Amino acid sequence: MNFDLSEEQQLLQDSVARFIEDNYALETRQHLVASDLGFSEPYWQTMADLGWLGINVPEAHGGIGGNQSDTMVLMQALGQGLVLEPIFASAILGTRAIVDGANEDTCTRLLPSLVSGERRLSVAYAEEQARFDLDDVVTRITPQDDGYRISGRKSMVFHAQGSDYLVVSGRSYGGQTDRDGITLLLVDAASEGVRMTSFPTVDGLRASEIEFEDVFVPKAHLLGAEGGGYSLLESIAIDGILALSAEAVGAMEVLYKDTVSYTQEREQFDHPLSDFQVLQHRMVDMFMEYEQCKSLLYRATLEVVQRGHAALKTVHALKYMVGKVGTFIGENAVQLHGGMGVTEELRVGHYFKRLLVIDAQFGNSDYHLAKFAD
Amino acid sequence: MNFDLSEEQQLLQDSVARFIEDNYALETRQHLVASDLGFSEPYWQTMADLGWLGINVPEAHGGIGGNQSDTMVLMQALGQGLVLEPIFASAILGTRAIVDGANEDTCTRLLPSLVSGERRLSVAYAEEQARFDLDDVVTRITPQDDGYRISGRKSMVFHAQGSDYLVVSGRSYGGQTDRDGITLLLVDAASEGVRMTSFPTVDGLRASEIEFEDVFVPKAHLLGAEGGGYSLLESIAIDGILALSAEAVGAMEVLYKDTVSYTQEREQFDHPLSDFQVLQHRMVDMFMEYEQCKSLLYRATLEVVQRGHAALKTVHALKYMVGKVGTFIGENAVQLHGGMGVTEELRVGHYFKRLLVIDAQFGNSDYHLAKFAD
Amino acid sequence: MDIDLSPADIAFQSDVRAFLAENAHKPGEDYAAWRLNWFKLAGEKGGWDIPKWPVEFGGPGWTPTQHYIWEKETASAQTPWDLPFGLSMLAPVLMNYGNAEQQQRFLPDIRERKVNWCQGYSEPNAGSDLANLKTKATLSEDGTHYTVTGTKIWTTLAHIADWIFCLTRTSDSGKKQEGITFLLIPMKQEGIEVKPIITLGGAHSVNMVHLTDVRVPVENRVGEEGKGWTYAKGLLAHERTGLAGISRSLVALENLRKQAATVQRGNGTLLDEPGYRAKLAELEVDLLAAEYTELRSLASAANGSEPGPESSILKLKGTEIQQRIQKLTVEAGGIYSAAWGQSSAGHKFARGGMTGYLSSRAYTIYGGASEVQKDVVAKNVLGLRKS
Amino acid sequence: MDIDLSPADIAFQSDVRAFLAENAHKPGEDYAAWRLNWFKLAGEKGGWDIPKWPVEFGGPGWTPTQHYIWEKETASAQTPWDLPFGLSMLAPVLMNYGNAEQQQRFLPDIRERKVNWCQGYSEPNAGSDLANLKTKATLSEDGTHYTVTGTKIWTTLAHIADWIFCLTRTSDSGKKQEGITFLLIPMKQEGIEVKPIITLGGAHSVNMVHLTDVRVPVENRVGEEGKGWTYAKGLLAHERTGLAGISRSLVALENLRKQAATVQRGNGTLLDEPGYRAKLAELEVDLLAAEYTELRSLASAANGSEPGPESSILKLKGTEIQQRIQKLTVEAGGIYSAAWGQSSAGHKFARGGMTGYLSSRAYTIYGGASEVQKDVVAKNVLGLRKS
Repeated sequence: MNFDLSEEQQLLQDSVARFIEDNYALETRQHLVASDLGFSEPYWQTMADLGWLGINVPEAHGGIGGNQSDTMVLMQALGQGLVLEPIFASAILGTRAIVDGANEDTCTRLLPSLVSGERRLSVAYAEEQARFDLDDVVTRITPQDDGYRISGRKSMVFHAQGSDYLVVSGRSYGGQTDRDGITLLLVDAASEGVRMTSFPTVDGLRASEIEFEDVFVPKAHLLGAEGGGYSLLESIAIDGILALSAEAVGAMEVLYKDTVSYTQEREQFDHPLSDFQVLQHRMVDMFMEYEQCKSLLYRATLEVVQRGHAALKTVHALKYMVGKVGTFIGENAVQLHGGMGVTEELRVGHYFKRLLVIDAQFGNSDYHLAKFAD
Repeated sequence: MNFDLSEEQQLLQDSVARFIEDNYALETRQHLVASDLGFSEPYWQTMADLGWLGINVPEAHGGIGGNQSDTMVLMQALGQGLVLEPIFASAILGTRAIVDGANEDTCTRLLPSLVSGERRLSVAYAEEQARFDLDDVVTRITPQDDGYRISGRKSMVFHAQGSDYLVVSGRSYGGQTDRDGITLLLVDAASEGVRMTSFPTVDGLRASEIEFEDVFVPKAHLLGAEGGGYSLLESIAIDGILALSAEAVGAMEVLYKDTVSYTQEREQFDHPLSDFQVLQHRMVDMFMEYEQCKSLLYRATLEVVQRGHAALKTVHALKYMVGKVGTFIGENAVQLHGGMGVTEELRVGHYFKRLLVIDAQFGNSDYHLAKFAD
Repeated sequence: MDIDLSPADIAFQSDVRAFLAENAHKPGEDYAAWRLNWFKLAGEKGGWDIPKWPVEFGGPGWTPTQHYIWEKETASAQTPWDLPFGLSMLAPVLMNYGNAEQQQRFLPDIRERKVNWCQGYSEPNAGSDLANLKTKATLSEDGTHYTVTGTKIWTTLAHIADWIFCLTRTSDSGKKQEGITFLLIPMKQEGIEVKPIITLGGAHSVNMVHLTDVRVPVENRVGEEGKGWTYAKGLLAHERTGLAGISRSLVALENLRKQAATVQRGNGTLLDEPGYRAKLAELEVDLLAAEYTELRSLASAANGSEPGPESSILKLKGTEIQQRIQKLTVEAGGIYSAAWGQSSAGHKFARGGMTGYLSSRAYTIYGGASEVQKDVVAKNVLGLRKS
Repeated sequence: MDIDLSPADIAFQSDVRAFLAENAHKPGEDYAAWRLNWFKLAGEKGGWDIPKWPVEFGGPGWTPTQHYIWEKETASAQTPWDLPFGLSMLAPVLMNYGNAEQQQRFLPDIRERKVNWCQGYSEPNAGSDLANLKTKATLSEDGTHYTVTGTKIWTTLAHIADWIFCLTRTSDSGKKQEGITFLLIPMKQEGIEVKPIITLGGAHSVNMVHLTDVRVPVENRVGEEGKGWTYAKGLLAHERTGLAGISRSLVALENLRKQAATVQRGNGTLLDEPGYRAKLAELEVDLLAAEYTELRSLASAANGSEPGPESSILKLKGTEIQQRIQKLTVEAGGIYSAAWGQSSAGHKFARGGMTGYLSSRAYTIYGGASEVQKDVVAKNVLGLRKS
């Protein structure tokens, strides 16, 4: 039993921390948020050079060949910096889809370019009517001789703008919420019939609504089995939830620590705010909930490494807790920063926004509590 | 719009306060708790003399002819004294059953003796399998020429011991949870076939399990309509919930005020406990929740006076809040009294126990929240 | 004890409803013209444009119950936007402490919504501890004017205001509540710089206002020098009660329920999901109770009694309820609440859901942070002192 | 990072399971005899009767992981009742600060469960503020004995104890933490009166102990005069970690789930009611997390590191979890939880439900009230100071 980081993990953590220290001052970040692309291409290249984009990719394809506990270290560190580059969309969700779902040829062709930062991916799984259910899919996939046609609309696809390929879930057969009949395809974003409307999200990222109008996909771009894509989708979601939770735990740490510092500096009624017992206990509660979240993050991650999909229940528990605690810590960090907390000038508000969006991604707190209780 | 007490209500409140002041020191109360009957016959007679037992009874039958807002004043004041006498069982639940359900002859015969304290009633509505559902009834009622036969078992009948009559719900026809088919009867407690096992409850009251083995009840003792007793049962429950809630609000007031006093007297770390901001804010929360409960008590009571059963939703809201807030205030009163709070020596623990039992009577907090949300 | 409205109150309610229905904004109608006309018509009803002003200043002299009816009816009807700064914050100070000349000079323009005011109280180091303010006002040797230098913060709508009413420090000796002076200052002049503060929802509503050697004629001082704190204090308490927003929350909750009913889940809607349903029910119960807490507070005011302890909790409960409604709106919108601004994604109501929620976080900070409010209740209502 | 038990740990786990299964109490077996024999057999396994004692005093020298395995296995198996006062509270003090004679005199009897001890720390005016204690011990002029007078409170099982270990005041000068002396006093003697305190659940477990001119030979003093606070302090922190009871809560939650499944509701059980179901799930998630918080704390101890910040929260979270389990037990029992003692009413598990819950309210008070614990975390972990 051992919760220490391996030497490689420690190096990874340090390299992320250094990168953030050097490159992610709030002002710089907000500049990137306001840019057209919404993140920095040079940073993206640095991330590729540091090997982060290959964290999930087998060594044979040029990656690091890490498992979910390595991803956890990466994402927790990135969460401390509110990093904008599409690592989550492309290097976590996207590569999982390719590594587990694509044929050898596609892997050989695509993975090295993902690792090198040359290409980016994004996963289009959500549909408006589905709310948080992965198995509620109406986008239609029709087979034809040499491939498939997709028609339908995918919603809130993070970082689709600027992606080269889209991983898209659609229905080959079955009823609207049948698990059987779901198919995943790798779609060239430049294909005819793909129409994308992009917009910023509250946390400074980018998302898109995407319409597919009879879009052609070659047979070789089938991911997983035709009609049997649900299990791959679940793998993507499990990795996604673990990674988002790790990012959230990183953000929570910044929030509680920033609050501790701020209240020690800010004076009211001739005392630093941190002298007030009510605020002290609030910070103790924030700290305790953060530690609890971190414990559950370790638990869920290590269980998934050991048992895969069989650890799904703990993953539900984690996402529930991350949503609940993230809101709790975020609300209190803002409250204890007072007026400054509700402005864009301090970083607490930005971390809080990211936590809010994380709660809404892949199912919110209520949703996962209900799944856990099932 | 007016929330002031009427002159009569003010007099009633004062008379209860004086009675408690004179007669209900904790030691005296615990002496009564330990006695065979569990309360004081002389006190009961005093209550009759003061007119409290006739609060719900029409003036024509010797009562005061009050409505639910008068009962509220009485019960809220009694709640401040943790009074043991079976006013709730007999003078609230019991008289409602008779006044609304009995024929004129029974009313004329029975009500004056209830008002004078000569006789006592108790209502047997609960069955073990029913949990909190009034309409889940398996006790069987069979008609015969000159009356009815009852067979079955009623559970947790408060103050049945020492009652002269029992109001019993049973099923004449229909399935286990049909509202239609429920019949209420007035049963002489001394009837052949009534077997009572009595025991104390956590809050120092008495309850009984009662077996009915083919017990005969004359036709004249039918309450309400045969098979149509559910609406009467609901009236009893509405009055019961309002009265218990009023009692609870009275108890909450004692708890928060005792806590304020105790923390001002008790010193730790060279300060009165009340100097500590965390404890101050806890007491502010207790106070706020108490005030909110009181507001909702007024609302539900006045709405029932105006609109009867149509106000049921607000009654559900009230019982939910009383359960939740009662627990919150009780737990914190005990916590802030420290070690002494968990002993039988201070009164806070006893008030807390009463609040716990009130939460479990006529459906707990969860139950009523679900009903409210329906 | 009863909750019936009197026949007179019922008549008043009908009258209000008729007025609001008749004068609602019609599609296509010019908003600005409609707005000013609405206030004019309301004024013609007998001071309905200034419901809380005393009769001697043209107010309608309503009973607390009438005020309650007005609040409740206007919360759900379409009424023109209005700002509290001149109308509800400055006006009472002028009425109580201003001289006749000041009253004549400023009140009519406030009533006609001609002049926009903003409030210069908070400073970077004087938030919850407002009396710590440092903006310096120095009286000239000839006694004709003050020179004001300092920084005000959280100044709502300073960027569209014509005037600012300011608490300034004229003396450093004695308790910090002493030596504070109340000044009225035109915004459009040399030496005043307004810097926007963007809040989490992305909105520009509050500002930083820098004052550098701003000349303020002594006629613009309200009341005596050094007494400004006393003038402002009563007002703050008044401001807090208004912030509870119970009537608005009742309307907002109703909207939320309708919105959640449009989110389909299986054969039902989000309202059928037990977790969401329970949170909505809990919120509704708290609001049912808070509504009566407000009524109790009004009723005791109507009887001429001092406000009871229940009134002290209204801002605390009311703002918490407002925040919970916003939170449940975000949850109803699901991931679509994350879309910024006018995106086309998801349920229509979800757009801006998170920004609304983020803005609502300020409710428990501005106008007396909840923690400070609880200190006040502990001291003034429960009689506790802090170490 | 991994959560696998090492092969050695797995072997140990099997060994423990085998021991516990083999030596479980058999129906009809004399309990007292079985109990003493159980400890004897556990001792023969190599100090399993004294898991936390150091090797030099006969303890097994387990790793933290082995301790965790032991706790987890014994929590669900049938093991004899045991008291912590001599074994876990006094013994470490004697080992660290007692002289060889005292160690030989007291430790063997403690190990054999022959002598019952109780703990004389708290006093009526020294609860959370323990250092405020006033029980006076005066050394005789000839230096042979102390005379002790004072009152101890919350003394668990004083009424069956043979000895009490007491903190007493031997000096009033200096800081109140100084001048405290640690004495060992036989209970059955003139001058000691034990008065029961009945707690809310109706149980007699704690007592008030009055000491009046009790003569204590100086040989019964542990360590130096005036150093008692130092000796006791380390122990208190140690006591707190033990109070988290995570392993026991895991077993209790499993029982609760089984019990709730016996409460029929319609076609299902109480477990199908959304409100109850959600509360149970929330509790279970917190417990899943707390279990890993404990493991993280153990793992860092296993690596020889100082206990990390996570260990400071275990008592706070653990006691809260225990209370929530009790509360949900009460709710499961419905109105039948209100029956006092051994009534025949309702579900079997419901009997005594409320009394269990009421007893659990003490968990956040005894052994350092949660509020004081949070002060400690604020200071020691977050580095905040209090005004």
